[in-house]
Amino acid sequence: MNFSLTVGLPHYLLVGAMLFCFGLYGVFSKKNAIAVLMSLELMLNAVNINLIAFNRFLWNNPVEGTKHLLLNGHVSAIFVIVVAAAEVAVGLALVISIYRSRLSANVDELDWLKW
Amino acid sequence: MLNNFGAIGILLIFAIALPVILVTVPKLLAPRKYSKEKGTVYECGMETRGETWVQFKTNYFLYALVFVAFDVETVFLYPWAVQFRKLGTFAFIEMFIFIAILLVGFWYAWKEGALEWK
Amino acid sequence: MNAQYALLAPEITLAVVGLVIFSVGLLIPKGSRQGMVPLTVLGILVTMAVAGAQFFSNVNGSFLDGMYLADNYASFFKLLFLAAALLVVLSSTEYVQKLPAHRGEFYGLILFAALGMMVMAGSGDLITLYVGLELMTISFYVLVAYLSEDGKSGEAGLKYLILGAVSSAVLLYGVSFLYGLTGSTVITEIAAKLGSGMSPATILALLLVLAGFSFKISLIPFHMWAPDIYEGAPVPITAYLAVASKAAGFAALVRVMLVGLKAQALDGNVAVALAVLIGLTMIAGNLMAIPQKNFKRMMAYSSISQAGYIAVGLLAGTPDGVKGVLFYSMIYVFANMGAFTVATVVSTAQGSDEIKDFAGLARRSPLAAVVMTVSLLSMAGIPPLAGFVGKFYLFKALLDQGWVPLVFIAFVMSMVSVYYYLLVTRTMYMEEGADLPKIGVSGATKFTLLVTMLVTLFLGIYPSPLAKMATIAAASLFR
Amino acid sequence: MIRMEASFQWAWLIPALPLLSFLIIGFITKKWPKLSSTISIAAILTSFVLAVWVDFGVFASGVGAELVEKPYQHVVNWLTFSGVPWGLSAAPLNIEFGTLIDPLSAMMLFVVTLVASLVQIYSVGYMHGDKGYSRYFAYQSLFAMSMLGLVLSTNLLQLFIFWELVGLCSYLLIGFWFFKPSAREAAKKAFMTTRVGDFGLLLGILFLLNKFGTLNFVQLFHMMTPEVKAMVAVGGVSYLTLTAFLVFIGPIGKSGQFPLHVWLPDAMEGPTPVSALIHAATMVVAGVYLIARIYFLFQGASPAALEFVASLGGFTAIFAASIAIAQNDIKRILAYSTLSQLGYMVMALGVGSLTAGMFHLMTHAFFKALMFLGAGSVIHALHEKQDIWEMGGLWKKMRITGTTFAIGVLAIAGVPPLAGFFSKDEILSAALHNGHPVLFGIGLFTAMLTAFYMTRLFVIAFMGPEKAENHPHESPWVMTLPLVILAFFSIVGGWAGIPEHGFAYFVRPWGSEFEPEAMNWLVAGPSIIVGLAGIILSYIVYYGKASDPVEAAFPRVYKVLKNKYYVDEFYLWIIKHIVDGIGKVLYWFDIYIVDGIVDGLAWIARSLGSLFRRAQTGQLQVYAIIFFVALIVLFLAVTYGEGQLHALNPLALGGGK
Repeated sequence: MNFSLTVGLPHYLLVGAMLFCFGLYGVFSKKNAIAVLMSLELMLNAVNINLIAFNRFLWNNPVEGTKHLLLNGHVSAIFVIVVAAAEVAVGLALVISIYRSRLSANVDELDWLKW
Repeated sequence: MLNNFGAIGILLIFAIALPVILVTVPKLLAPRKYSKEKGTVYECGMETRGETWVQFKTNYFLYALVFVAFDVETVFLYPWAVQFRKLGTFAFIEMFIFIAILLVGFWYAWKEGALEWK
Repeated sequence: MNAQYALLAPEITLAVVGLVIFSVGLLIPKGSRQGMVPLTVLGILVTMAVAGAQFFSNVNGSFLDGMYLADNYASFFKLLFLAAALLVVLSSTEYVQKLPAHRGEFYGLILFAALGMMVMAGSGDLITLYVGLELMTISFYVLVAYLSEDGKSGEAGLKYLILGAVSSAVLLYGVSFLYGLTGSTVITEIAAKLGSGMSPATILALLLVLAGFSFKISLIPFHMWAPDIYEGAPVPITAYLAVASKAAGFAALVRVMLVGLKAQALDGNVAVALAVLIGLTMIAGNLMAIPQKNFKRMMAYSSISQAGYIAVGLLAGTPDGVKGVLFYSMIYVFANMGAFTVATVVSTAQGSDEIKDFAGLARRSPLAAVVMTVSLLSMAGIPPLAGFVGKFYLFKALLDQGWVPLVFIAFVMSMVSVYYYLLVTRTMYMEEGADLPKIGVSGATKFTLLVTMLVTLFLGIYPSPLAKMATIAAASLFR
Repeated sequence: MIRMEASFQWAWLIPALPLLSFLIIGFITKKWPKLSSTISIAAILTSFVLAVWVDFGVFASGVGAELVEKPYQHVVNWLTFSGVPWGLSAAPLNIEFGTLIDPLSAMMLFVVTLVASLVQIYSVGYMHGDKGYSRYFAYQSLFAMSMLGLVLSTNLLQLFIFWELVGLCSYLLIGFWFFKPSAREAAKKAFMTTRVGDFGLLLGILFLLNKFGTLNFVQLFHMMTPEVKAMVAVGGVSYLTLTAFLVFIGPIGKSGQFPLHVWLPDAMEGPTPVSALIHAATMVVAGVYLIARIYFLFQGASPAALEFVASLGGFTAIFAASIAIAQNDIKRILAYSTLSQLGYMVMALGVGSLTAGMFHLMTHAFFKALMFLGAGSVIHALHEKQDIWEMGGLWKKMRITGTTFAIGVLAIAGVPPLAGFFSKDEILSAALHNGHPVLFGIGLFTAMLTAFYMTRLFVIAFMGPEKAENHPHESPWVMTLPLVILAFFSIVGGWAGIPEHGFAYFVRPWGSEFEPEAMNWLVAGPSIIVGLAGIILSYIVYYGKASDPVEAAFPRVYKVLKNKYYVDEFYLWIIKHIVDGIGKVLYWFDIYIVDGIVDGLAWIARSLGSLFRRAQTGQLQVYAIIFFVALIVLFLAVTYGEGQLHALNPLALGGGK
């Protein structure tokens, strides 16, 4: 048997989708707020994988008149990374402040506000 | 296409099977004897008292936060540096503005005491 | 190249003002950070002047191959955000005195949130849009959690952060598919590439993007965050969230849907699905507002239902509909800010914002009571207040497109909304507030109250100026 | 062309002056009650003079008949919609604000300004010393402005705006004594119930707008071509019929037609002059006025529309009248009587006589305002007692109030030559002539009931045995003067219908021919007979509780009736056990069933809200799951719901291009 393992766009998309779903699962089920934030990172990185895979496999054209390649997807991914980092930084700060007042960082205990 | 998925499938099977085997085989083979000694947390050193979870000082987090934020911002410097020659002076000025904004942020963090160890 | 930077003048001005406010906050020693309000107000006014100049001189340009647009549509929304920010700052002068520290940051963050909204309104590119969106929401995360002593505020902040991040991840996931389908993130290019094609992948991308924005504008069932966060946040921030953040969501959503995905979004099943969401929002939003005891929570549900009314203009998808969206969003700023300024006044005096705290307000501060009544009745759409005209524009646009049953629902639910707005009015006018003292309001607050009320009344009686502006702005979107 | 009467272009001042007075009182003179009331009364009196001037232009100078064909309009643009013309209209949609003058609005101007002036003068005495004296007059001015604006409206949207404003004023004035919980509840109920009607009206307005592209009454009238009349909306129902029904929901709410009448009796919690002005003479007839304004719409609709209007009016008339019999609260009796009379007016419009309906509107405004103010005078004298059985013997102590009240009773009972006789006669003959014998019968019977309960009220309250604990005294002149003036109009008001070129000549549907009608004695005869029968019957029955003062007042009648005592016994039995019983049953039905349904709707809304709210658990992970599940459901519905979604969803009925 001959397994030629050529990895194509679908595989990357699949990985992206799986990462997204893992992240989603983490957000749904993790008790610790930090773990929830980590799961969020997974979701955002799934997006990055998608963007870069699309760029690499589908829209890898050169810029007109040059030999440079269009890197829209890559640049987008960089923006996503940066913004996500900023978001998580604020998230961690909030977790700390909540931990200080409640001595717990469990998201299921955040139910003072309801109905 | 099928072949490719076949390969992934085999990989997947192995990936799932291996940990399962590694966990179950010792369980079946190994003899089990429980004793009080074995139930303690550490096999050497002092016994812990109070909470097992150790709290870090929040300053660690603050450092980490400041670091993450600034570290990630520098990612923008790479594409700029690679294309620096082509972009010309205007991009140079723009990058200075960008760094100036970052510096204001840094100054802010400093002034607010994020870098002090209390 | 340099000349194009003039198009960014409002954004640049605001960014500089924001940074200056931050820096000034640092230079003044802690504890004596006064004088921030005049500075902030001045900065906003200058930015407003710049944005206004762009609007009235009909600046319609694009920047970096359509990645950033400065058209009348964007300028209209910029004016809206700045007006909202201005009213928030003015109305919160007394409230802020109660905050422990960090007053400089409070104003700085308000400005940066406004900057994010302006970027959202102006962006012609989905990634730029995302950056603007995050600039706005990250500022809001901090603002919502600003009352560090109050556990509810922190909880609201973290909830908002996690849910907001999930929604932006969903939005981005959709954006990544749009990029995959078209090879571009520029809205006009996406429209050109997609044509009128409709594949499952397009639908998926469209719905992901729609869901992401629906979260921001709190369409049911993507609204779950709103009541909790509104209740937990400081009152002025709740107002800012309800008014400006929502308007920004609409600014971006309308552009993406009507420019980028028009062929897909308003066709067949998607349009019906959107209509169902809007109908659900109007029905459930209004019904859930009825049993609320907390004013901010009631206003949260009220603002959910208001989002339903505004989204009607999006569903219509015509210039008339967009005009309705613009017009209504603007008058909603004034109506809602009026109501929330009164709530801020009461909250400062009472230290709580249950509806029963409003008892006897008519005696304790007649001006506040009148402003609250006018604002609530305007939101309920009682003529001759501005809300009626706005609803009239919106529903007419929808009726134009033949969505008769939805118009019907909108009407019935408008009537229902009168019920819970009236409960507040009744509490203010017809219940004795035991022997609570009179409430004094400061000059800035009084100014805010008067401005919101007069604008609501004026635009109800003579809506032409704003209607004309909205028409111009709507036309620029469809050019 | 019409000669421009100089007065017409100043008509906008008529509502503007009360508005000015409202603003002045609200912002400046609030602290000085006397000054406030003076300003308010001065403003409304000036409006009254202006209205008379306008009326002079309309009725006395010969242009009146031309105005029926070509009403005078004076407009400014308000909302401008750019772009393509709308519906059938040839021009882009513009909505204007302005004044429309034709005999119909001129008549209303006179009635509203007159009654409002008198009520405000009366209020100086009635509200004397009240804590909210200035506030009261501010509201009164605001109301006068809104009502006059409504009357002068040139288009439906303008009318709707003032329609809402009068509703708001009514809310404020019902809840004027907000320290009474019942007043608060009544105010809210009134506002909410009428809103149900308003929603139908607004929907009707949008329907009209959608098809015709204009809301101007005159333009709409000219668009009523046969083709338009033949347009079909849904399931064979013509578009106009559907619209007419929707619009009619507005008057059902505002003019207290069954089943949205429940707010009016409760509205009596407000000060009595308010009841007289708003809940008897002016605001509640706004619905009737609206129907008259867009009468062409009902004429263009299928006959079923007018049939429905007439039947509902007739039903309300007899329904409310039978309830009135069993009431003991003086204001409630008058409230139910108002409902009944409103039903009468609506019925008149429904049977095809705009003239009769508006005529009755006018006369009713005079005598019902008179009776309400009279009741107010009595309540004032007895220190807030409202139960008629606790009154009695007032006739002697309150001569002016008593006499004027008696005139009111005779007028509403239809005794010639008082006002009510002429207008009621006109309605009844219209019903008979236009082929509604059943409604004619109902009308006749209602007329008897009306005479009956009104006499009952009068006999018990004014002629019953004197109560020792009461020390009634005649009210001051500011309160009796309006009574006398209204009594005068209650007598002569009906004579407007007599001359050849009288009421019917001016107030008739646009574009219709004037057909002079002689007095129809075939109708008038029975009408007088039932009226008198009702009075006499009631007198016999309730006179039993009277002592000598009554005998002294009416010795001859008393003697005649005494001789037929067995008849009295028999009637007494019938009345006690049947009529009164029916009245009580209907009242029960009204309070518990009709009211219950209205309250039940509110309850359903409330509990649905509470139910939905349970989803809000406060758990952010639950929120995230709901968010995502909703997204998946949406996706599945959109992708796999091809075809089905459209079929499933009624929203797509007319929809989505």
